[in-house]
Amino acid sequence: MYIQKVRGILVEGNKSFGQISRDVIAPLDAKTPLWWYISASLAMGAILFGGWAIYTTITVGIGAWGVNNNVAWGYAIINFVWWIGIGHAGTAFSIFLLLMRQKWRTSINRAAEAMTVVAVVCAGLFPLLHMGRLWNAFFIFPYWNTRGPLWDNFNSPLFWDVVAISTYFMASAVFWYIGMIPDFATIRDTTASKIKKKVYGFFSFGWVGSAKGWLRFETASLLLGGLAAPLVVAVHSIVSMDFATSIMPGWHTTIFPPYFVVGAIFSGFGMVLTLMIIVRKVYKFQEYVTQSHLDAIARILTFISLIMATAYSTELFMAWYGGQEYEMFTFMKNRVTGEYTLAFWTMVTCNALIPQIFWFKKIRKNITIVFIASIFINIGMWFERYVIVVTSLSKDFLPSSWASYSPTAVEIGIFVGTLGIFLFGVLLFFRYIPMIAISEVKGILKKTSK
Amino acid sequence: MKKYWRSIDEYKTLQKDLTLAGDGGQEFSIDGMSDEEVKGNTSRRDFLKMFGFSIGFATIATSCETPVRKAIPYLIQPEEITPGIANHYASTFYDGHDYCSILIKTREGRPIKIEGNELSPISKGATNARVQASVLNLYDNARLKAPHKDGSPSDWAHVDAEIIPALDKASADGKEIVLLTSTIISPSTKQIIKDFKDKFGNVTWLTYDAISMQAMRKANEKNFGEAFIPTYDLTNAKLVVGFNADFLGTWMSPTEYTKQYSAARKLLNGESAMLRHVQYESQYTITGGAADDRVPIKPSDEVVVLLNIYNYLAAKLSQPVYPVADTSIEFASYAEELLENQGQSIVFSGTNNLNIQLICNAINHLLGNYNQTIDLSKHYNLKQGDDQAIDQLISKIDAGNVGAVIHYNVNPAYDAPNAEAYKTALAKVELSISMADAMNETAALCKYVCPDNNYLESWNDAEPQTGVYSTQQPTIRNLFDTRQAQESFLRWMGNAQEYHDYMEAFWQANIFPLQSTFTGFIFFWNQCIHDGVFAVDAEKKDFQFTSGELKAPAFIDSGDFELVLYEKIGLGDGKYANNPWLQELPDPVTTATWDNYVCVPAKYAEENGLKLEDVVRVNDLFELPIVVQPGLAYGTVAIALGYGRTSAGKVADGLGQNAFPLLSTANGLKSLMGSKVSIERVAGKTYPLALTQEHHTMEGRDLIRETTLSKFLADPASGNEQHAKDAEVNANLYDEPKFTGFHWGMAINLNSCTGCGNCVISCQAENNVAVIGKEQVKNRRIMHWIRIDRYYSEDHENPEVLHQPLMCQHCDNAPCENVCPVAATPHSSEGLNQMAYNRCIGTRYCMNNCPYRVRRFNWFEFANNKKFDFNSSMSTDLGKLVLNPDVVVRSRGVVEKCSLCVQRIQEKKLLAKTEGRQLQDGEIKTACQQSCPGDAIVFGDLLDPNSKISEIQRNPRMYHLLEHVHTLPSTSYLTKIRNKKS
Amino acid sequence: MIFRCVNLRAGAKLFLSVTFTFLFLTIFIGKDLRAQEAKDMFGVCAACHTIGKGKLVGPDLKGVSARHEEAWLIKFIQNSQAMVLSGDETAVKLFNENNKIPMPPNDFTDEQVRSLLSYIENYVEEPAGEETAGSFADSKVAEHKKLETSHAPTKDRSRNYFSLILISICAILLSLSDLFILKMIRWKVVHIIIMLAAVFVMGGIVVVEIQNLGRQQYYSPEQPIAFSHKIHAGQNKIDCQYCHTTAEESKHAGIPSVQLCMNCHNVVKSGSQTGTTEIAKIYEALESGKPIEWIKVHNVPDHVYFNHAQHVNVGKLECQQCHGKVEEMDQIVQESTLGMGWCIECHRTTEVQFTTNDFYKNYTKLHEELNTGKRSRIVVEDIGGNDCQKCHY
Amino acid sequence: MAKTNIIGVYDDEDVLMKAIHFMQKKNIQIKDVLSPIPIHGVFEALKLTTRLPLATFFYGVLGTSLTFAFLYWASVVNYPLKFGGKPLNTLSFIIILFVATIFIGTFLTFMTFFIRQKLYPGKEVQILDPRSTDDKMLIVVDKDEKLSAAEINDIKSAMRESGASEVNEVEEITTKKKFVWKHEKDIH
Repeated sequence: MYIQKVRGILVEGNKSFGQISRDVIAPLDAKTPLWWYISASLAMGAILFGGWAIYTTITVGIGAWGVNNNVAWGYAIINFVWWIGIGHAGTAFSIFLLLMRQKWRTSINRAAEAMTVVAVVCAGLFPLLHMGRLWNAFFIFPYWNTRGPLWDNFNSPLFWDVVAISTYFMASAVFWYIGMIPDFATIRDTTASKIKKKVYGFFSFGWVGSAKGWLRFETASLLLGGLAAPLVVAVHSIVSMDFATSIMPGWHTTIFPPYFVVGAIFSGFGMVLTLMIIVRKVYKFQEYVTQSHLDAIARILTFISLIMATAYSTELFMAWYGGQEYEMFTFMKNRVTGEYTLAFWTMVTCNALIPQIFWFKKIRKNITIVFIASIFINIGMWFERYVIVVTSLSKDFLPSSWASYSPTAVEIGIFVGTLGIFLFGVLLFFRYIPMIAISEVKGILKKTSK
Repeated sequence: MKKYWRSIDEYKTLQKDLTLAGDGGQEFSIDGMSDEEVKGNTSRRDFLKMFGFSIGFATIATSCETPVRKAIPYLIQPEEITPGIANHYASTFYDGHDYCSILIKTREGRPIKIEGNELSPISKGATNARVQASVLNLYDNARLKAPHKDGSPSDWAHVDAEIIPALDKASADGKEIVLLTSTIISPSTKQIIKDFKDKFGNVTWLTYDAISMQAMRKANEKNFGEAFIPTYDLTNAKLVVGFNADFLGTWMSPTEYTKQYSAARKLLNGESAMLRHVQYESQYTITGGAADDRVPIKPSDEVVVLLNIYNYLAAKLSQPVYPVADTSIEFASYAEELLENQGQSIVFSGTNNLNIQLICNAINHLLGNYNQTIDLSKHYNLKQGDDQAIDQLISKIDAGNVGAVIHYNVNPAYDAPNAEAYKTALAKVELSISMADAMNETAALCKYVCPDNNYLESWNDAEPQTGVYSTQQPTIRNLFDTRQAQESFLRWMGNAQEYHDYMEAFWQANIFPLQSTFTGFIFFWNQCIHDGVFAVDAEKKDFQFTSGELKAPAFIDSGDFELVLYEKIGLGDGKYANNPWLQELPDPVTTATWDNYVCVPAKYAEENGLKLEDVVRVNDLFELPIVVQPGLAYGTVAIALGYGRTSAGKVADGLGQNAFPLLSTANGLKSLMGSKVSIERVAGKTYPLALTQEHHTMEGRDLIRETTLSKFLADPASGNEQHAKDAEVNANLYDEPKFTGFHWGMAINLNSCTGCGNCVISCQAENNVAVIGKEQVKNRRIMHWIRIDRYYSEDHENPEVLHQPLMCQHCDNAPCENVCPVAATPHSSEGLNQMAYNRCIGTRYCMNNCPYRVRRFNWFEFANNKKFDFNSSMSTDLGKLVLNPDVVVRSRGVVEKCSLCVQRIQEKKLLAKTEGRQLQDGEIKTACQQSCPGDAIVFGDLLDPNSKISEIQRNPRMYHLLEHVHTLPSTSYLTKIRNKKS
Repeated sequence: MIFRCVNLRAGAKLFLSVTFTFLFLTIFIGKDLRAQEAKDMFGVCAACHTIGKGKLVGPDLKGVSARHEEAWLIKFIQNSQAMVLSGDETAVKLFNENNKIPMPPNDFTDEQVRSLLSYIENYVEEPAGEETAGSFADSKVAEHKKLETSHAPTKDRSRNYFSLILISICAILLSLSDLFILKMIRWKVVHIIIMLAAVFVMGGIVVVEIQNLGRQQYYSPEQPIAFSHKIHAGQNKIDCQYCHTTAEESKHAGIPSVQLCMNCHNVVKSGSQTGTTEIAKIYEALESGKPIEWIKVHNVPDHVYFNHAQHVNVGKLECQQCHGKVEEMDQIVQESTLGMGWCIECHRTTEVQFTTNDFYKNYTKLHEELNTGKRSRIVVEDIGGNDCQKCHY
Repeated sequence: MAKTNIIGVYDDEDVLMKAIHFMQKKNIQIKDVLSPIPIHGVFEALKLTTRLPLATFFYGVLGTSLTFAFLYWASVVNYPLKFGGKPLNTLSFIIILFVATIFIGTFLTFMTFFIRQKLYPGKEVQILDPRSTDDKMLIVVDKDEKLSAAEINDIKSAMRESGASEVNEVEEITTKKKFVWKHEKDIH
């Protein structure tokens, strides 16, 4: 078997198998800390605000938003793409690194996958709420009906979206869950609490860790990983096709699929970095999420940021090289200069420039700076979607229909609400699910610990 | 519903046979609407919506399946009504301001749409926006529902019982009875007034126009000895020079002129010449936009330029010249052109100023245009108002010898420059009566309000031009307890005759003898009512021109702004301010809706750092926001009339400011031009304006392709070179779509489009388009299916204006169709881009992917929504009667757009099928096409090689908008050609 | 083993109690149903009789069981005219007292008449407050609601899922109880299969119901006049378009005006089924000037444009194709679903009058294909009959 | 009579591997190996194989063909609608085919995994040694009734020899009523 050379130490402190189990399960057994309650109520508050916004949207209509006849998509789609992008981290982590047999993924992939599932839920909310007639949303599924039957338009990128995102959600949730089964079994067998034994026993599906079971488990993981790898690429490519297959200047470009996929992984890794820094601090997981892990992510971010910078400049170059006045206008007079300058340059700074500081090892070692940079990446990626969605729509072909867009409290409310859902989801995850894949860490223990 | 509605009113003759019909004819349930919807209760649509939320419960509660709908047949069905089939009745629109011969489309007896009457020698099938929108006035809740006394409802018996003795008393006391009316062009009404005078003796009849053209009459009185307004014939002219006359928009008879003007400028059939038009004007109007050359002038410059032109011509033609100041404004080249076109040119001015009108007359005389392009023996009967009528009336009242004032179709308390004085005076009159059909500022002050019928409920006649008679017939029984003004006069005179009988008798006596085709009166009468018009040749009269002294008084520059007051295409003089369709019609030049504002010249705004929506104080009178208007002459500001109504109804009240007090009243003439105003920025204050377009130039894109006449003659495809280039490079991955049977297409001749906005209203009426209100217009969510894009050319000081009507282009490679996930907008087998509202889930992807931005989203529930109660055609029981039953009212959350009037296509196809024949070219007319006064829109079958539309497709001027996107639109445009000399 | 026995006994108890509960429920509902039936039957009577509200066409029925013997009543209600003709004294007296308006015979069984009589006997007037209180508008609304319920669409008998749902719920409950408490069946697969099947059945019902929601198949409201198409169109063979005059020219087939009814009913003053009572309503409408408010049976939603002329005149369809055998219906029933699938299916199979109507000459390509034999026929779909905007605009 | 297993408890995966080889050399039939982590050597040593990849391939093929059949039937045969000038049978299908294949492949693969491995929510199993999911590895050998005491002893000693920290006998409970395990300490 091909064995990856190990760069740094991935599990510190000379752990035994039992120690790992206890370390990881400890937060689940501990009393719920106060900060958890505070954060959870914060998240609940955000969800309530979002709930109000959703209620308003459904009762009043999309008119409660800031979108108009010309900029018909706004915050909802920006946030949708953003969340989907963040969601990509988990799958990218697990699957690409699994397929590439990168050992260092093991202590991070569980959290990343959890993030994926919650982020996809948040993302999925937006296209739904964004519909003018939410109550007819089921039209989008090609189900047998009494209208002829009347099917859907299989040419529509939105239909592809529905197929892709539901597949993605299903696949990543399953992948996540299968990975958790041995860990649930561990909890079941080690916990003293009867309730926990029952509950985790229920969710462990009767796993005992027999040889045949592990063989099938490994094979299934690899197969699902193999299937999901193209899916990760496909999902964000399809999301990008919402734009790329349309004819709006600034959207109508073939660079979008790779650009979006890379961007998604970029934002996802950024979010993983943000979360993991918090987690290792709060749960004292420094021995599992080591400096080497953060270093590896930071290096990858630097590399992806270069790809992003290339994509940005390619777009500009193609606008000029393509010789189309509409494209040129969108890029030069509406993004680089013009009404949306600020958003454009925020995007460039956060995504292309700031990650370049990771070239320096010293900075990579400084967790605070890495943390701040990761937050900038999240912001920058949000602005990237803002720039793409709004600028192209606001000034398109006919100057007569040019209009600007600014969000209303309702739109912002829904965004805040999804942030709340994300936070709440992650908190639940912290509380009830082993944050680190116990069996996988054990698996790499021999080869990587001191 | 029963409250308002009974049955169609019929021809009197039929009525006598079917006495039962009048009483017993019950309404047919408005089809397309369930009872509940009509009543405004939970509609079926709401039901479905609720059902969506509770699918699970719904199945359990199946007992609430579908509300019971009733079908109520006529008790006795009127012979001419077939439920489900529209009837058209010829009639007349005249409101004291505009005249138009029309056809009224009724469904199950309720008027739902106005079309032009093609038989009319004046309007020739054209209408304007106010005429189109007038059908909604019928169903306006602000209309008076009963006679009022002292502001509270009464009934006719009481009101009559008090008015008649009061009139008698005034007459007996030797006091004057003053009849203050708008210009009356109805011969029979004039007869009634004559009878009224005879009956009461001391009756003074004053005619009053809010916007006057008396100077023209006075000038002609001086020059020809008779006060009249001649008729102009643009079709015979080669050059028109207009001075502040918005003759394509609001001046005198715009429908007629637009028809003539565009006919003379079509350039479709290989003509080598076209009418040339030079416009000197202060405010930017659509007439200036259509002109080949437009020269911005201050109002004070007008007389100077005119006299200079006169002097130039007179010098060339060895006639006496008059002293005048020099001017830097270009005139010599145009004067030279006028010389070249003697007898084939027209010079006119819209300014109500005697000097100016005299100079115009003199120029036309010099050029020999009289009896060539200007018909002296055929007169316009519109605008007979006396500008001093109100002053006279006030002084009479103050003198104490006025016993009664009767207002008919006038509202001086709102639109007189000295309205305040009039209000005070009116309070002194013992008997004040208003015949307003809806409460207005004057009626609110009158002791009695005796509401007139809506014109769609009334009999009437009109003689808009010498020898052109026009009839008006009711198409619906009175909705409210109102009485036609003529009938009120008859009653007060003690005459029990119905006005219909009176009018018929009048026609028998006076008009029947004018013709010889019919021998029996009843046949003649029926024919007239059927056609709506009857014309006899005007008697040729020989007028001698007596020249007078021409002078251009020196202008005293006080440093203030010169003010231009103007009428908006939609609102006119403000009579219909309560009509939401008109309020939401964007001004063709500024694209503003729902407000008036101060237009300031671009240069001035630049100098003073003013920008859109900054509030300025005008003359310490009121505050208004500004609109920076390129092309407005420097030193001039412009304000629209018709706003600032205070008691017109829910829609109009409180919108904008009333600018009538700013009318200039020099020399006994009320003029829109020439007042002086000072404007002062109110620091820091802004006021939001709802513009439908915020970017004003084409950014160098070839959206509207234009060329000049000379280039066009050299190469018909000039300006349209890109069309061939694009055709060369455009490629298709798939085969081009093929159609069998029909392939509907539309073409718009940009040379004929003046941007008047008539199509917008027509479409709105035909397709039940919602009104969304100022706030939402400002949010750029307007619902109009057809919009008129307006672009300024690059010149900041005097840009050219270009208009482009834009509706769904029905692309064969439609980008919008591909992206709808639920298949709500596929392509039809007849080339239509279909929109199935009931399938739409509102992802708005199609809107994003439409390069033309013509798709509209229902951001809110616009029907039955209290927040949109100004959307009266959908939110009030009464207003709903105007809805077209063949077109569904769209609910919240669905996308809608132009359907190329598919209901009309289907209707005519069905007609052809039932008659077992092929469809004729031109048989189907879309609403916009039918109403277009410029005949700019052509619709037809692209598969038929002989159709008009196919012919246009082969025209080298034809291009598609955004051709390089290769959407293959079925709608095409024809290049704009300006007849430029240079 | 003992443990198992105890369990079995407890299980049997539970099983029995569950079964009894359902049985009891069924009986209770059944009883209620019978009362409902009687109430429905009285609906027929209510045209002429009241209970305690005075005489209408016929006498007030309050206390009728006290006035006459039950056997006599049964006979009279089943066929009063036979009794009058046979010279029954009471019957003749009653007949004469009530202006000699015959009471139509009723096809009731003895049992039904008895339950009807007990309904009349036990009839309690609805609280009066409901009608008197509130303004005019309220009473209007109430009236409307009453109308709605009394004319609520009757459903297809095949869509009577009550028992099916009951069985499904039972199955689920039983298998659940067995799964967790009784454990009589060893193989849990059986439980799962039973539960899945039950859920599937109920899901199917829900889907069918949802699809039919807003549709009114088998809708047959009682009309203000008991007009019988069977008599008019079936027995008297009056052409449909004699009354529905505009079917050939307009989108509406047209509901005849009272005037049109009078063409015949000037002469025909008494009918075979209802005598003069129903026909009298026409005269009443004419005199009062209030048109008859028929209940519309065949409704399509607002967003559907349907044109009779297109189908009757151009398409040459028989009325019965959509409306069913109207000539055999006493009370009109909506036979078709009037759903979109139903329309589409017909458009896919119905041939167009392609060669006989000159209008279709425009379809040159199709004519060519027809002539060359590439196509054997042209159906509506071929000329775009299934385009959205043929019906939705 | 319930079945009994002989269980050797090991602490380290390397020791475990050696033990397996050791016991296989002694011709002791290893019934199963339970471990908290997957140990690839075990699969090879026990000659375990799985046909899951084959199944997945089959599911993929099925997914592609079924999806295409549906798309073609729905948009060409059943209710043809024209969109944006594209032919009824368009290239757009590829994207749906791609994703739908993954969907069906993934879904059926993990369903197969669960079914083949007999995993389902709330499944109750007998746990031979609760530490086997934590830090111990078990070698399970069937204590066949036919086996003589000596043979059993051989097995046990082989386990001990190969480095087992404990050797236990666990009775298998046939009823699936409760998870009960019996602990029978070996006399050491």
